[in-house]
Parts: sequence; structure tokens; C-alpha cells
Amino acid sequence: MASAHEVQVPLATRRSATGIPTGRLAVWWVLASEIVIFGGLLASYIMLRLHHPHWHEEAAHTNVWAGGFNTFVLLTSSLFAVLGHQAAEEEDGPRAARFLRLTVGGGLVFLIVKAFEWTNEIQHGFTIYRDLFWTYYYTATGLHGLHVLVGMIVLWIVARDAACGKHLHRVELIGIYWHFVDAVWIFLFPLFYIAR
Amino acid sequence: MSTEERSAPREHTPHPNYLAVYGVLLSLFAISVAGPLWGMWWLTLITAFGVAVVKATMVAAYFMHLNVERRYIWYVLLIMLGFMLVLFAGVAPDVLARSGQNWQHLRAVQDAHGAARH
Amino acid sequence: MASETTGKQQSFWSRYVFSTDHKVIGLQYLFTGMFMALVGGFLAYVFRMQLAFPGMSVPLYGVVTPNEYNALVTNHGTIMIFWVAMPVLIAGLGNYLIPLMIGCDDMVFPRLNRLSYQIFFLSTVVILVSLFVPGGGFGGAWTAYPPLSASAQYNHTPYGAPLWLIAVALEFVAFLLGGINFITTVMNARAPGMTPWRIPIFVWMVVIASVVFMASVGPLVAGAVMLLFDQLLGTHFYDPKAGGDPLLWQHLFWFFGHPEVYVVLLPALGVVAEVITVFARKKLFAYKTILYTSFATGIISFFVWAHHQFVAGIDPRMAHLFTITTLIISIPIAEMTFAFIATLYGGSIELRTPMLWALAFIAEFLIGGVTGIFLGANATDIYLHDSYFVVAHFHYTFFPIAIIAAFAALTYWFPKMFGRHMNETLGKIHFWGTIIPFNLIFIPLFVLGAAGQHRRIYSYEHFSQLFTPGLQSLRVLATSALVVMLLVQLVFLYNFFRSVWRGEKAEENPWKANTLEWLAPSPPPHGNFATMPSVYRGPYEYSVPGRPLDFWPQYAAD
Amino acid sequence: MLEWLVPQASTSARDVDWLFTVILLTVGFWFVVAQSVLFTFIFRFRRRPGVPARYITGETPAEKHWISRPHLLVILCDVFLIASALWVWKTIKQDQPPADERVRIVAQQWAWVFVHPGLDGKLDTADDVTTVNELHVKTDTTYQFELTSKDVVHSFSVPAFRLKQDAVPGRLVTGWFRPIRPGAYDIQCAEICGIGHALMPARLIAETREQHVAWLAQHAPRAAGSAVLGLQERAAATQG
Ligand code: HEA
Ligand code: HEA
Ligand code: CUA
Ligand SMILES: [Cu+2]
Repeated sequence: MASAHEVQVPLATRRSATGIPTGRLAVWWVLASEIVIFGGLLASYIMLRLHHPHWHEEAAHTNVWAGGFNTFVLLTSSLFAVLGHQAAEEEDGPRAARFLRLTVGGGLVFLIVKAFEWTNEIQHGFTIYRDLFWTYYYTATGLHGLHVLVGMIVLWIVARDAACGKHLHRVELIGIYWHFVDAVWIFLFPLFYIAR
Repeated sequence: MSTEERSAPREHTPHPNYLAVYGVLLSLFAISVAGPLWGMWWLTLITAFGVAVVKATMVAAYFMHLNVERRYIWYVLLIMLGFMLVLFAGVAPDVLARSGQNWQHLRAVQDAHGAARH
Repeated sequence: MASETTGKQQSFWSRYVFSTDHKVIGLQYLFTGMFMALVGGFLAYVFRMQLAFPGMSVPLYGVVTPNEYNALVTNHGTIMIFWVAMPVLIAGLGNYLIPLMIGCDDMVFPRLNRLSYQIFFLSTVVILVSLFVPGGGFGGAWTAYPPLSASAQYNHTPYGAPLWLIAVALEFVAFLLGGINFITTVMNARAPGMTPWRIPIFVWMVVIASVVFMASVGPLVAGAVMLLFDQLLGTHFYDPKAGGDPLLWQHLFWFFGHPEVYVVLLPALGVVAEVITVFARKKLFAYKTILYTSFATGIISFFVWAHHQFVAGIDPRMAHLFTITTLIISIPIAEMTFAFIATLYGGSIELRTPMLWALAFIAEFLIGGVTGIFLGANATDIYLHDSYFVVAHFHYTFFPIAIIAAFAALTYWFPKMFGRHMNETLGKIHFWGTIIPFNLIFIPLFVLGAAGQHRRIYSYEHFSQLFTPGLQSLRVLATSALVVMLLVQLVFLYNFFRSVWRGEKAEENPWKANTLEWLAPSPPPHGNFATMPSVYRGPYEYSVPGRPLDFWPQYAAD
Repeated sequence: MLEWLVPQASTSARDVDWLFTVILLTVGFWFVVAQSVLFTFIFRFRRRPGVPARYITGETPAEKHWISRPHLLVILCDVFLIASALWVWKTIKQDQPPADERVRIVAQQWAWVFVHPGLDGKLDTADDVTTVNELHVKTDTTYQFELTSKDVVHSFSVPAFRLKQDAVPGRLVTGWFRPIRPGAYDIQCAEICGIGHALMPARLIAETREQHVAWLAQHAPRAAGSAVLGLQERAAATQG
């Protein structure tokens, strides 16, 4: 039983009235708030996209192959993340860590590709100022890229702990977040690359 | 009630075959890329967005384990999406539309005169 | 509280500044909110003086120029909502009370909790700084409609506008973190036996409010990013000339803005529920109905937002839909109000200070509520929109929430927070000295609004129909009442801080209340309870027939 | 009710005031009932020694009726209020009665520009009369206005007409009004638009047909020029 003296790890953090571990529950609520953030941004984009007939000409200049390759990369990294989680549930820390590092690698590739993509587009004059379409393009993919970056950092930390068998339950948490980032991209890809 | 242990152990469900799921996702992805090749807008619509929905649902169900998670997590996430639909429905008549009852975008007028950007 | 720190200097920081204890963090939020309330009140004093005596040099301030006036009003509104109502009612009381009321020792994420306050503190600094930068504070109203807010070329506040936006954004982040903490804590960390239908209304309300906040703020966060880009990078999200749409922001803002008003309303109603049951020794009337109505309110609040935009250039056909939803939302709130009033029936009412505040809340909020109907009816809103009728309406809702309910909560939980009692007579003086001027401030504003006076106008000299002696005397009345009210607040501050150190000692359960926080010592130590409680019944079992005592605590085994 | 405070100078003013009174009576009734019940309870059930409080859960159907019955009545009132509100809104903001004349209103920081049709009664002809911060209209004439803004959001508001419509840049909003009583009325900007928001008051002069024709006659060509001049002065003044 917790008492006034034992304060380092509050009893609160050890309870689970819902049966869902607190950490995972929190991640779900984080995702819920993320859904409405991206949802608001994409809803605005879709409305203006349908409002401006000329946007599909602009969209024609996005690089489907880069975007497609990145979709593939994220899907694969998601696979690694979930395999890492499987390893973690089998209490195999080092294996989980290896998979997580592979996931980070996936994120890295994603960002590198995106960097080349952007430089190329900017060099060809498709800057954030060229047209509102491009403003949305850079804002949405940029916001998503930021999430990828954050995810990579946390993944790295979790992997480090997992390698020495610590906080294995966190492997699943960061995994869930990473899959969400993947799912967001699954929608950004058709919205900004395919539909034209 | 079991409130005092570290974290209520999730009833260890057998993991689905992730590679199989991954395979399905990849083929769906291929479809979404191939879709526009036929150049039919409605087909593109289905292959691009219909498939995207399926893919996202699969990722959520199998990778995020929503299919073995407590039911109401689905509801929470879906309600959030629902609110986004409400937002869209309420805003589109003003922002998506180019003109409506007793109002119009000057842009619409200009476009009519071919004065649109580009 | 601070008295304990004397001599323990080195530990002071870890105990009161960087603590992860939910009670300390709650008090940090509370005191920051109270300080900002004084700031917001001062701003109101300055621009009210200008309105009553145009062009005068306001004592403690000076002459108010048009752009200064806009900045004063804008920041008054922003501060009162985001830096008073939210921190005091949700973050302050929520942090302090939730773990106590659900019977555990802390929030489930103590460090996240501390982070959330630190971000909030940063946002406070930023909003205060934004008032003193070159060009002055942002003056585009708390609704920040673009294009005005989007470019310094229009608003002439190159630094004020972005800083204001950044401060609000930071505040949102702080409350998102806090909200996630509240929700998960209540879902997972409840004491054994604390089943959903045994959770005190206040805790329920904070959770509902947090969910509603989280679900509604997302699009505005996205919108704020776009607006910030427009301000700093010169993009054109809201610039019609470049294909953007000003109305988009209005929708994104009000999609959050309206739910937000219920986000602050619900916790206030929660406070009232806790107080009236204790001081009427009555079981809350139709506990479940009250919960269902608040769920309904929370959900419907997502369908009414455009009632702020009836004449903003939206399609007139949409106005019909939003009028219908807006009047529908009066139904659950009406039922809730009735339930609260019914709770008093057959009670044994003792008019201590907290009870006075709680009852005043019901009486005053009714005025704010019913006047909302005039605005919700799209046709009358054509005339009343952006008039002082609106201003009076929402002060009759917001003031009861952010000030009256806050005072009810402070006076009620003061013995728990500081282990001492506040002075009853001073409390009553402060109560009447606040309530009477409050009505004298805002009733005249209803008349002025009905007479066609518009908002955010620094002087009415230019309007022959408005600058009449009759209407001007009303403005003077409102302002004088405000000055009185502000002076009376000194009584409160004296009473408050005197009682923190000198007030007569209070035992664990001075009000003979049922909820768990009264089991803990006053003030509760780190860890709250000597032994963690279990819960055996609902929170409002007062005057149960055949019991020796007229209260039956949730933690009592028999 | 409102006419006690502001003259009813247009047809829509009548409708709005009627609705205002209707709402006032309906919610006023509820307000009085709710308040009196509240205060009766407060006084009737003050604490008395030896009189314990009653134990009422409010969960039994019989007790629930105490709130569910009034609550049904509230729903009825809402239906009635919604119907009346939508009807008035329709007549004011949706129907466009056949217009006898049209005026163009352009808002900008911080002035109103009004384009009156000349004697020919048509806009965009040589004899249009452009003025700043002064709008001249004929009584008993249905006007259609088209409203837009050059820079930020403004709001064209004529309290005496119970008329208000935001002027949004990039949008052209049309509406109508029919003056019924001669006089000079305030025009306010009802949407914050920057430093000069309080400094863009304008006057609406409703006059008889004869007076109006006379006014048009003397302002026909060069009044516009002087008006623009006045505009620049104002702009300079508000900047300083
Ligand atoms: C917490 C604060 C709060 C609360 C609770 C409310 C509650 C309501 N508000 Fe208010 N409102 C604001 C804060 C709030 N508002 C603010 C800040 C603004 C201005 C923003 C800005 O522009 O700066 C505003 C503006 C505002 C507008 C826009 C006005 C305009 O700018 O043109 C409208 C229009 O519909 C509106 C309506 C309502 C309604 C219908 C309710 C309802 O929830 C009220 C329901 C309650 C009751 C109805 C009373 C109880 C019921 C009975 C006693 C039964 C009898 C009733 C009937 C028969 C109907 N409000
Ligand atoms: C919570 C919300 C809140 C509160 C409490 C208040 C309080 C007051 N408001 Fe505010 N007001 C707004 C929210 C609020 N306002 C908003 C949103 C706007 C719109 C802004 C815009 O147009 O953009 C506005 C605009 C507004 C206007 C319109 C200006 C204009 O359009 O030109 C006016 C005019 O009189 C006004 C007056 C007042 C006055 C006299 C008070 C007085 O009641 C203030 C008295 C001060 C106090 C009572 C503080 C005392 C505090 C303590 C003693 C510390 C302890 C505190 C706690 C325990 C919480 N306000
Ligand atoms: Cu123009 Cu306010
Ligand atoms: Cu509202």
C-alpha cells in the first residue's frame, strides 16, 4: 500500500481500473487529439482543393514516385515496429531493440527522400509562395515530417532501454504512435500526389 | 478489482501473421499507385481514397491492435473522425462552394472573365 | 503554505516550484489564474473608464488611444478566458481535487503534469510580454479574424499579433497535456469501489470538459499554424486575393470557440453541484439525468458553432440549421438547471459563503442563459450581433463561471487546501460587494446593446444616436459599479491571505461532506491519504433516513 | 420593444422587433418561473433546528416528472421560437423582393464608399454618384445592395434598419432594405477592423423622392472627386 512516505512512484501510476495500461490509454488519447489536428488541416485543404479547379494542375508537379517510395518505406518501418512489439512481448529486449532501430532507419530514409523531393521542387520554382496549393503541400507534409522526426527520437530512446530489457511495455506505445504517423501518410499520399 | 499491479496484463492474444498483413498492404498500395493510369476520375477516386481507408483501417486493426483492444477505443477515435465530418459539412457550403444564396466569390466572377491566376 | 518553507530554503524550489505533486501544481495554476484575473480586471477598468469618460487620462494608466483600446479589449478577453477561467476552474481545481476525490495519491503522469504547468507559465509570460512590445499588444479581438490578424499591414502590431497567437497556442498545448492526464487518471486511477456512477459530478464535469476541449481544439491548432505562417512567412491561407478564405478561420475558430464556453461551464456546474448538496444536506436531484444532460450538452456543442457567424457572410440557408441546433442546446441545460433547483427542495439550507456563491451562480447564469436565446434566434441576431447585448450576455455566463463559481470553490475547499477557515463576515461582505456591482455593471450593458451600441468601439462620440446623455449615464453607471467591485476585491484578497496564515484551524471534514477529499488531512500531505480509501456508495448520500448522522461518507464501510 | 430605444426606420425593423418581443415574453416567462421557484426554495427551506432535510433521489419516475414535465414545455417553446425566428430570417436575409433601385457599398480601412445610381436609376453608368460615409436613400423604395470589402472584414450595420451584414474581402454579398421613415441615421462598422474601427461612422439619409432627386442633381459629377479627397484626409487623420 502506498503511504505518505512512499512518494517516488505514486500508486496512481500502478492502477488500471479500465484494464488498459495507463500508458497505452494515454497514447490513444494523444492520437485522438492528433486526429482532430490533422483532420482540421486536411478538411481545410480538401475544401479549398475542390474550390480551386486549377489546383490539380499544380498537384501534377508533385513527385508521385518519391511519394510512393516513401509510402512503401513507412509501411515497411511499421512492419518492423510491430515485429519489435512482438519481440518485446516475448521479453526479448535486444531483438525488439534491433527492430526498433530498423524502424528509425525507415524514418531516416523517409526524411532523406523528402529532403531531396523538397529541394528539387523548390529549385523548379514550386516554393511555398507559388500557390496556395503548395502552401498546403509544404505545411501538411512538413507537419507530418515533424511527427516522423519526433517519433524517431523517441523510438531511439525506447530502443536503448529495450536493448537492456528496460521498460519493454513502452515498445508497444511508441509503436502505436508510429503506426498512426504511417496512417496519416497513407492519406497524405493520395491527397497530394495521386489525385490530380 | 485488480487495481494494484503494474499494468493489467493484456490477455495474450496470438499475434496475427504480420508479414501477411504487410503483403496485403503492399498490394493495396500498388493498386492505389496504378489506379490513375486508366485516367478515369471515379476509378482513381476509389483506388486512391477507398484503398487509403482500407489500408488505414488495416494498420489500425492489426498493427495498432485495435482489433484486440477494448471496444470503446474504436468509438473514441471514430467519434473524433465523426466530428471532423461535422466540421466539413458545416464549412463546405461557405469555403468549398464558389457561390451560394445571395453571395458569391468575386473570384468566381473573375474566373468567369478568364482572369483566374495561371 | 509558504510558511513551512522558512528555513528549508534549498528544498523550497523542489517543493513548490518543480514539484510533481498534483496539489502543488493545482495551486500553481490557481494562483497564476488569480493573478491573471487581477490583470484582466485592471484592463477592464482601464477601457471602461475610457468608455465612461472619453479622452480622460485614466488614473494608473493615462490616455487611451484607439489602438491601445483595441489591445486592451482583446487581451482582456483572451486573458479572462484562457488565463483565468481555464486555469482556475479546470487545471487548478482539477489538478488539486481529482486525485483526492477519486481516492488516489497523485495524477497518473506527475511529470507530464509539471511540464503542462511549465508550458502554461511560459504562455503566461509571453502574453504579458506581448502587451509591451513595439507597436503595442494585439488588437484584433480575441477572435482574431483574418485578414486583419494575418498581416501587420492591416493590424499595425507586427510583434503583438504573433506573440499573442504563440501564447494562445502554448496555452492549448498545456491544456491538451493536462486534459490527457485528467482523462487517464480518472479512467484508471480510481479507488476500489469508485464505479462510474459513484464519481462526484465535479470530476465527471472536468473529464467531459477535457474531452470536449481536446476534440474541438484540434482544427483550431491547425488553423493557428496557418495563421502564424501568414503572419511570419507571409503565406496566404486566409488572403482572398491569393485564393485563401477569411471565413475558413472563422469556422475553425468557432468550431472550437463554442464548445470552449461549455468547457468552462461544465466544471463550474460541477462546483455548484458539490456545494449545494453539502449546504442543503440533500442528495443531488437525479444524478444520472444531470450526467446525461451534460453529455448531451457536450455533444450538441459541436453542432452550433456558426451561430457566431449568422451575418458574417455565411450562406443564409446554413443559418437555419445552426439556429435549430442552438435552441436545442438550451434543452439539456434547462433540464440541468431545473435539477439543481429541485435539489434545494426539502433541504436544510445553511447560507454559508460558499453556498451564497453557488446559489448566486444559478440565479445569475439564468440571465446569461436566457439572453443567449435572443442571439441564437438568427433573425434577432441580425440586430444584436456584435452589440453590447452580446457582451452583456456572455459576461452573465462567464462572470458567474470564472469568478462566482471560482469563489464558491475557493471558499468551499479553502479549509482543505490550507487547513484553515476563511473569515465568514468578510466573506459575506465580499459576496454582496461583488454581486450587487456585478449586476449594476452588466444590466446597463444589455440596455446599451438593445439601443444599438456596438462592441470594440473606443469612443461613441462619433455616433449621434449613441452619444446621448441618457446612454452615456448608463456607461458611467457601469464603470462606477466596476470600480466599486474592484475595490471590494481587496476585502477578498485580505481575507484570503490573512486566513492562509492566521485563519482558525480547520479539521479534516469541516463541512460534514461525503466526498473522499474530506477524508485526507487538511492540508493533505504528499501522498494525500494515510491509508488509501475504498468507496462504498455514491457521493451525495445526505440525510439518509434512519442514519444517526445526516451525512454518509463514500469511504465509510457501513 | 426595441422601438423604444431605436426608431423603426425600415420594414425589417418591424419584423425583428416583433421577434424580439416574442422571445422576451417566452424566455421571460421561464426566467421568472425559474427564479421565483429558486428563491422560494431558498427561503422556504432555510435550516431550522430539529427539521432534517428530506431524502429525495430524483431517480423515481414520479420525482423525475418534476423536471421532465417542464423540460417538455421548454421543448415546445423552443419549437415555437425556432419557427418564428426562421420565418423572420427568411423574409430578411433570403427573399430578395423585386428591387426598385440598387446601391453598391464598399468598405475599407476606415471608410465607407457608397455608389448611388444616378437619375437613370442604373449602376455603372456615367451619372453614378459616389460618396464617402454618406448614403442617400429614398423612403418607401426597395433597395438591393451589393456589399464587399477592399481589405479586412468590416460589417455594415444600420441599427435603425435592424440591418447588419459583414463585408468580407473577396466576397460579394447582396441584400435588401426598404426605408419607411425619413431621417438621418447612424451607420456603424460592427466588425473590428483595426485602429480606425471606431472611426468609420457614416450617416444614412432617408429622404423623400423629391429631396433625393434634388440631392442627385447637385452632386452629379464632381461630388465624387471631392468625396475621394475627403477620404484621403480621413485616412491621413486616422493614421496620425
Ligand atoms: C461560458 C460561456 C457561455 C455560455 C454558457 C453560453 C451559452 C449560450 N450562448 Fe453564448 N456566448 C459566449 C459565452 C457563452 N454562451 C461568448 C463568450 C460569446 C461571444 C463571443 C464573442 O463574439 O466574443 C457568446 C455569444 C453567443 C452568440 C453569438 C452572438 C453574436 O455574436 O452574434 C450566440 C448566438 O446564438 C450565443 C448563444 C448562446 C446560447 C443559446 C447559450 C445556451 O447554452 C444557453 C442555454 C441556457 C438557458 C437557455 C437557460 C436555462 C433554460 C431555461 C431557464 C429554460 C427556458 C429557456 C427556453 C424556453 C429556451 N452566445
Ligand atoms: C471569463 C471571462 C470574462 C470576465 C470574468 C470578464 C470580466 C469583465 N469584463 Fe469582459 N470580456 C470577456 C470576458 C470576460 N470579461 C471577453 C471574452 C470579451 C470580448 C473581448 C473581445 O471583444 O475580443 C470581453 C469584453 C468586455 C467588454 C467589451 C469591450 C468592447 O467590446 O469594447 C467589456 C465592456 O465593458 C467588458 C467588461 C468587463 C468587466 C467590467 C468585467 C469585470 O467583471 C471584471 C472584474 C474583475 C474581477 C472580478 C477580477 C477579480 C479577481 C480577483 C479578486 C482574484 C481572484 C480571482 C479568482 C478566484 C478567479 N469585457
Ligand atoms: Cu470597419 Cu470596423
Ligand atoms: Cu456560441
